[in-house]
Amino acid sequence: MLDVAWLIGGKTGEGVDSAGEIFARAAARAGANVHTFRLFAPIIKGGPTSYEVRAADAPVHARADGLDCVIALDDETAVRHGPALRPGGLLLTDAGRPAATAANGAVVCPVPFTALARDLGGPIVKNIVALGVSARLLGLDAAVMRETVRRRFDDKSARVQEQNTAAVDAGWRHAETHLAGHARAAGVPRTAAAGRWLLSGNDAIALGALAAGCRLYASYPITPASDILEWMAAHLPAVGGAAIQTEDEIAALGLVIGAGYAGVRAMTATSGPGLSLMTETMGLAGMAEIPAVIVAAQRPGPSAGMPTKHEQSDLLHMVYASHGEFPRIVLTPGTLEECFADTALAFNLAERFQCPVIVAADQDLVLARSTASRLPLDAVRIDRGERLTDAEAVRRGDTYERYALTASGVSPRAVPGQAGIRFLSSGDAHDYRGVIDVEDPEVRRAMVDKRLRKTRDVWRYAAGTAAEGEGDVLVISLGSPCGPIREAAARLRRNGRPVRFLQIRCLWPFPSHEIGPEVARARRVVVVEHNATGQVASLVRGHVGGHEKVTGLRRYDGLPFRPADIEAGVWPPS
Amino acid sequence: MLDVAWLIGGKTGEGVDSAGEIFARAAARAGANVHTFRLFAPIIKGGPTSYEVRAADAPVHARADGLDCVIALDDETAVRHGPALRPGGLLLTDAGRPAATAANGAVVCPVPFTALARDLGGPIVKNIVALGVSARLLGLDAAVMRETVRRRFDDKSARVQEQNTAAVDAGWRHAETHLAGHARAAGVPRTAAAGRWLLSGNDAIALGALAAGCRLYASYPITPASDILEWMAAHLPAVGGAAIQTEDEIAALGLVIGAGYAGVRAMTATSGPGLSLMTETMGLAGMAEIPAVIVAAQRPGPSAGMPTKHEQSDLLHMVYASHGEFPRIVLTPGTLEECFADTALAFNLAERFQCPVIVAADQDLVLARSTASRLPLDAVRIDRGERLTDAEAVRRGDTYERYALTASGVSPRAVPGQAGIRFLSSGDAHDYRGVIDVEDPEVRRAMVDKRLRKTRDVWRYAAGTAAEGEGDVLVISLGSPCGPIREAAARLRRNGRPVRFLQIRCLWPFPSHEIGPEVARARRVVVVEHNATGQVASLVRGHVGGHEKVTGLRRYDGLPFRPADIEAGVWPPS
Amino acid sequence: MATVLTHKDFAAERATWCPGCGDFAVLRALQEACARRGLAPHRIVLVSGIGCSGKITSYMGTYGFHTHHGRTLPVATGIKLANRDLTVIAAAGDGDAYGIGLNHLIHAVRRDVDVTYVVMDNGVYGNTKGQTSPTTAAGATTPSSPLGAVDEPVHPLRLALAAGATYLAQGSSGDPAQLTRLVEQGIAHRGFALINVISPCPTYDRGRTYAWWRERLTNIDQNAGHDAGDPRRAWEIAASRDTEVVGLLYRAPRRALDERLPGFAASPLAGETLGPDLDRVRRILDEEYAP
Amino acid sequence: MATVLTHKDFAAERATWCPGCGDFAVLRALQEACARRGLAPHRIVLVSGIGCSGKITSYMGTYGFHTHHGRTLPVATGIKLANRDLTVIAAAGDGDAYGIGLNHLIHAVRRDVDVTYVVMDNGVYGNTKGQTSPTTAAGATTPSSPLGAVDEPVHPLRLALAAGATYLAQGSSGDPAQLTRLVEQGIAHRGFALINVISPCPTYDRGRTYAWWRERLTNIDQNAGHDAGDPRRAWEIAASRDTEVVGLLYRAPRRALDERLPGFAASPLAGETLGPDLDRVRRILDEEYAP
Ligand SMILES: Cc1ncc(C[n+]2csc(CCOP(=O)(O)OP(=O)(O)O)c2C)c(N)n1
Ligand SMILES: Cc1ncc(C[n+]2csc(CCOP(=O)(O)OP(=O)(O)O)c2C)c(N)n1
Ligand code: SF4
Ligand code: SF4
Ligand SMILES: [Mg+2]
Ligand SMILES: [Mg+2]
Repeated sequence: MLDVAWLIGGKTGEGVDSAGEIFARAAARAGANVHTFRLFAPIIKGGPTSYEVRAADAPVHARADGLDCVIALDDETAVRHGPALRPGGLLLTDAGRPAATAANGAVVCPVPFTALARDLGGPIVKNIVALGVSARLLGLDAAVMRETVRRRFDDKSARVQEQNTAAVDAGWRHAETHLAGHARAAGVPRTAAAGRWLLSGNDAIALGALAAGCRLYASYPITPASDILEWMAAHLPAVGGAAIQTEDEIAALGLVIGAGYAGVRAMTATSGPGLSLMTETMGLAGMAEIPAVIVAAQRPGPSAGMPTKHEQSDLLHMVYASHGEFPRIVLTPGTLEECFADTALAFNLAERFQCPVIVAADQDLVLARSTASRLPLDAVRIDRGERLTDAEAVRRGDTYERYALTASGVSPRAVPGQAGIRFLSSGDAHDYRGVIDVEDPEVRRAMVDKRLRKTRDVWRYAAGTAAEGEGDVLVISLGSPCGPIREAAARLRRNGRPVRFLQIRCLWPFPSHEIGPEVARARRVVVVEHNATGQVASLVRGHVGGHEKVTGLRRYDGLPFRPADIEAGVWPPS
Repeated sequence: MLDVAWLIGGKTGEGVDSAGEIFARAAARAGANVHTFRLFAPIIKGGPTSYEVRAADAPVHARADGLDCVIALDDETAVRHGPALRPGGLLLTDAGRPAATAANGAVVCPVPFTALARDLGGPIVKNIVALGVSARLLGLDAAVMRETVRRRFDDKSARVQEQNTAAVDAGWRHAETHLAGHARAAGVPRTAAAGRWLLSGNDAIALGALAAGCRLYASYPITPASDILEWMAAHLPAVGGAAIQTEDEIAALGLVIGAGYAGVRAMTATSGPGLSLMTETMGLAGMAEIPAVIVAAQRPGPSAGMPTKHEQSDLLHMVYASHGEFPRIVLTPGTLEECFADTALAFNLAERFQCPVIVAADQDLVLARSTASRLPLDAVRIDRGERLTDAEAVRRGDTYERYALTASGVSPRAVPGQAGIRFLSSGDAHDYRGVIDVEDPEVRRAMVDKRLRKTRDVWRYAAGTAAEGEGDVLVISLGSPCGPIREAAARLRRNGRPVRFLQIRCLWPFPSHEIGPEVARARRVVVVEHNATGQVASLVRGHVGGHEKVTGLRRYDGLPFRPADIEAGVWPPS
Repeated sequence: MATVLTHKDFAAERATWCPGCGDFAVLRALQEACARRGLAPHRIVLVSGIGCSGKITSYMGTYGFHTHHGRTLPVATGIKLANRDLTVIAAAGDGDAYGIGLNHLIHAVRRDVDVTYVVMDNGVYGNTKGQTSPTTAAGATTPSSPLGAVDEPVHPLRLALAAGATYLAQGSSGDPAQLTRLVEQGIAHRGFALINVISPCPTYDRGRTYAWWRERLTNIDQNAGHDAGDPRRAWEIAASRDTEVVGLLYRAPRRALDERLPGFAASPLAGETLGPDLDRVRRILDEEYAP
Repeated sequence: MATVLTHKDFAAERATWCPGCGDFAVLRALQEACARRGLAPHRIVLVSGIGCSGKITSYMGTYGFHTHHGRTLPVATGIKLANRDLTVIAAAGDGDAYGIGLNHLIHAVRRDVDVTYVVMDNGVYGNTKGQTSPTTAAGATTPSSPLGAVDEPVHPLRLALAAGATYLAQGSSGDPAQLTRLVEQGIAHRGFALINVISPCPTYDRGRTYAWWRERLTNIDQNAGHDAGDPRRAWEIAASRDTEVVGLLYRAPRRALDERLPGFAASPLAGETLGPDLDRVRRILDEEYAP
């Protein structure tokens, strides 16, 4: 069984990211399942950076617990990541630098990356030389690596392409002659990679929006959500739409609401600081009952926090922020496929329930690139909710009530441009027709109830949770931790420690009807989340109780859980 | 025992407010305890408006359950408020208008308000005529009323003053000759009003800030908090300070944070929409550990909602809004005196714990004017928390760590201008010295823990709750409902229905240590709050459990509870 | 609407502004202008903010969106991009437009989005009972400046010129006929049109009455010499300390945002029936994501 | 600090900007200017926003407040009012200052608060990896405008003039000596001083290099004819499409906010030892509240 973890590290500007990406692509093309993890500093150039690639024949959705091969383009990388090497793992340092020492049985091999690169016309290709070496040592087909490198430089001159493929070969030959003894037996299987993609959560989110008919996108740059803006700016024009970079996040959500009011599917994406800025505007969508889709890719807070790191500490903000009370939906995808599906679903829910829908993601989920079978763009079902047809509009005329009291709370929606009717949408309290300054207490109460009633029905359209495995220890989580949790749970089960895993797919409305019975049946409940205060745990307690048995496993140091963290945390070795 | 409820209503512009205020002042001067309630539309002129004054010899902190006398300057008032009259109550309509009919045993008396006013030179004084009539019918000393009216027009010409006092006499005489039969026996006691004030919650909040040494105030106008801006603009210059009206609420809180960073006590006040806009900026105070006091006077939401009405639906926003996790304190005054004391306390807590402190008020609490003994401005204790003296600063020099890890989490604070040291405060994650871009996971975890640790100690400085009465039915509430609850509880006890009332004085950190045992002991728990989703109840459940017995009594139609609502809701007549 | 439209075709609820409020004239001018342009009410969206001014959407017989305070323009921009066939008008107060919402104005002008922006400038925060606004005169006393406003007012015309306005006018509630013309031209302008309207608040600003303004306003529309195409002259007029003008100050041709966006659909996006028709992008995707 | 100060007295951490980043020169100019003004480091507060530019507070050896994105000016205003004796300098990026934070700039100019505002204008969102900024040239391609930026850039100098700036200059990282002078004068100016600094980002804007700018910038400080006291001339220069200038564009004397506030304490509020000394107000209170 193949499952190798490879890391290349150096300074930003040394080609670490491109090498990592090429390695991931090559492994994927060779048929491996891939999961990547980047560690980068909020410093544009010269900051420490590393790119970790895990390749396995079984699907992988988490960082590995240890590394098998570390390419250290600088000393800091050796110091920082060497200790993570598994026994027998390889630490490849740039020959000539002070020799590094390897911890727990790893092997240090100095390799003349820079020297070899120089011979090829420039130290700049040392990262590619490293790829050649890595391919040989990890049993990755040379041709695949060479081809992947060539494609990477498709748009460059033939000289550049040759220089780089030559670098691959040089590295390969060096490994062949000097390091063959360290080569891994198990190579990457050569199964067909056809129909499979390598992409990030941000890519999947953007694709979900496109497939769902999103035609307007408005946002303000912010890590880690900027990719989505850049994706939309590149691709929406192809379908006649547009991406607008606004002056701030308030304007971005304002645009989305304007478009939603006028009947067009629109979206914005941001991270904590932008999400906080949108707080007041989100309430307008709530009160005026306008569909709006907001992608929130979390990072460590508060304030600017740690822009390039990972956390899940904006969850209660998503659930409770903004003054007053209105329905909202918070979806919590935990995989690439769910990023795609939930984003598409968000548009259906936003229009059906005429409210803001937040797709709650996190840094690791949106930035990690993994292999997945081609996302089913055509399979996306579009449901635009209850709308007033043009014919009905003409028939109803002045009798049309935009905010009619209905059993479901949802009032059939019309959009400007429809003849025969007119109405006012307002952030002020209003009556069934949209008339404001109605002081009647009865009307106020009825309208509050109407709005809050709407999302009761959400479970007919969205999953609340997904459970797997049997056991009286219940692990509850959401978002990117689901990957490492599944891996850890599988191991625990293999070791005779049965755990049941309940993934929350929709955090709000809170799926008490599904979580309640699960908590009741469990002996011990461990809520796994990337924050310090136990935000998900507090929702579990508040809605279904179980105070005595609900415990938490929390990580809030900026890094995602590894499977081993979960294994040890969920079932501490007694 | 005296306890009368009087109401005057008409259109904005007809002098309803000034008449109401004069009546309240007169009653207070005569020695009565007074509580007022205004009902006004978000329409500047011509909208319906009414001013309710309850006068009693015992202290009163709520609207009365019914009215004893209604002055209807227009028909709508008769229709709207007539039904609230108690048996034997008086509905005084302007003679000549279509006769109103009175419900449940009230008496309708047409009085020529306008005609009498005309004789005195203008219909504009009809509201004053009504005061004369009212004084006679409710047994309010004529001289006191005349004097109160005269003082009201102190700054006007002698003619105007005479015209108005004459209007009082005309009204009085009319009542004397035509309505003596309806006059109330029990008059207002003539106890000395010395040392007593008549003021609003907004006044008390402003006074609390002034007494606590607030010298800078920054805000953006918004109902119902604008009074505080206007008060500060009028009075801060007298103590060398300033009130700045900013371009928006983001800037207002930014100014407050800048001032706090530089060592000056500063405050902002707003309502829901402004509070939502401040969400991101509040996180800066949390991360950079800057004291900031925010008064949040709630009104019905979401969005613009009902600017002139009452609600308590921003509580969970105050507790959870803003991305990331940082300590904050939410104080919840329920009386005039508490508005004063808690605002003053907020400055101490903000400086001691170096975090944002929200004083959570509500429309009824800040706008209702009541009698109280003169607020103890001199009694306010000022505690500026742990600060680095100038001498220490020079001694510590470069060894000073602005964000030093301490057992309490609180790091002694310095301010710019102190010689010998320098430091950076930042919204970015930082280490003990304030250095940013520190990627070490250990430092991140330590700093998160340090910040969150700070407010554990809050109970040494602030009360969590206040309990009164014994009984196995526990009523939990906060803010303005405390007035009607106390009155209802007293009645229930008199009727052999023992209830215990637990007032939450600090909503966050949540006083689980005090509420837990109370809930555990209770047979039934009724959480009384002005919102639809039971925000306080959800915090109770989440923190101390009791899901099976925690119920809620909620009003969210824009109007404050009356004691009878509570009585019936807490202990439904079986 | 075979028949000719009149302002009555754009009537809705009775306005609750105070007697004498300048906003009545603004409402009437909007209604007249829309009628003269022959725009069917259902093809128009009026977006307003929060304030006395913001209530105008309740009184205008078109589609209306009464947004939150200061955010009319982002919402109006979203509406226009969603449906290019709609006429989108935004109306705001001076606090709305030049206080809390000023940043959106500068950027909307830059974007030159095809929205007509009518600002009801009464120099006070009327709806919150008369506090200082960004256009309150320095020294004026208001409830929030009892000792006199300490700041110089903002100058909407100067700011709009500096931001690159392509249609810039100032009108007055005191001259409904001219105001109607200015709004009509603004709607006709393909791009962003700012019309600042001096709209007195008799309730909270006793000083600057219609009469007071009449004496101070110079009508440049009647000045044959004025060339609305000359930016330098426009600035001189706007910058002048001693003359306050009404009329069309400046107009320049430029392509509106929806015309400049690359590949933007010619027909309204709102008209599309959605369905996964992605052939236009699938090729790109396979290239991007196939390892 | 008996000895004469040098820029070294204002040194702190080593800057982590990319090699060739224009911000190095801005930092050095701030340090030099403070040294020349003989300001003790502990009497200075530098307030920055979020961005590559925002990191300047880490490298400047004074008190520093690294605030959130776009909000440098409200915070700086609070600091200045809290302690009139401090020298308050704010530093921001073009996105910070002219994108998300532009409204605060216009109103800070109006208020004329005594803060020196240094904007590091590199025409990109550097810290988020090169997206379009408010000062990116129309048509330029960036990660967020792969098909070319569709909007005209904002013109900081024009906007500041329109807002009533009392000190307005543009400098360039390519001319550290002049930049230092402009900052020094800005600090000396009692009121709000805006200094827009053309500070190239070699990493994300390969087009507008130092050399590119050198060819295009006209230095008005060397133009003996230029009168920085003439507002009309200042506008002509700022409005001109074909010349981009560096130097002191405009300066006008006015009383700063802290000098205009009625009854404002002459000594720093931060110096007061608080205690309930309310005799100055108690009389008023009894009058107001005694029924
Ligand atoms: C975020 C926010 N802050 C404050 C308010 C309160 N508010 C309502 S209207 C208004 C200003 C009104 O002034 P203006 O925009 O000039 O409109 P006018 O009433 O004068 O027509 C304010 C501050 C609000 N609704 N939202
Ligand atoms: C509210 C908010 N939105 C977005 C961001 C992400 N962000 C960080 S820096 C930056 C802009 C940087 O551009 P600029 O201000 O020009 O500074 P530069 O990096 O170019 O010096 C942005 C958008 C943020 N920190 N906060
Ligand atoms: S308060 Fe002023 S602006 Fe508001 S409606 Fe009355 S007159 Fe008009
Ligand atoms: S990215 Fe540009 S602005 Fe940022 S540090 Fe590098 S060169 Fe300077
Ligand atoms: Mg106004
Ligand atoms: Mg920049």
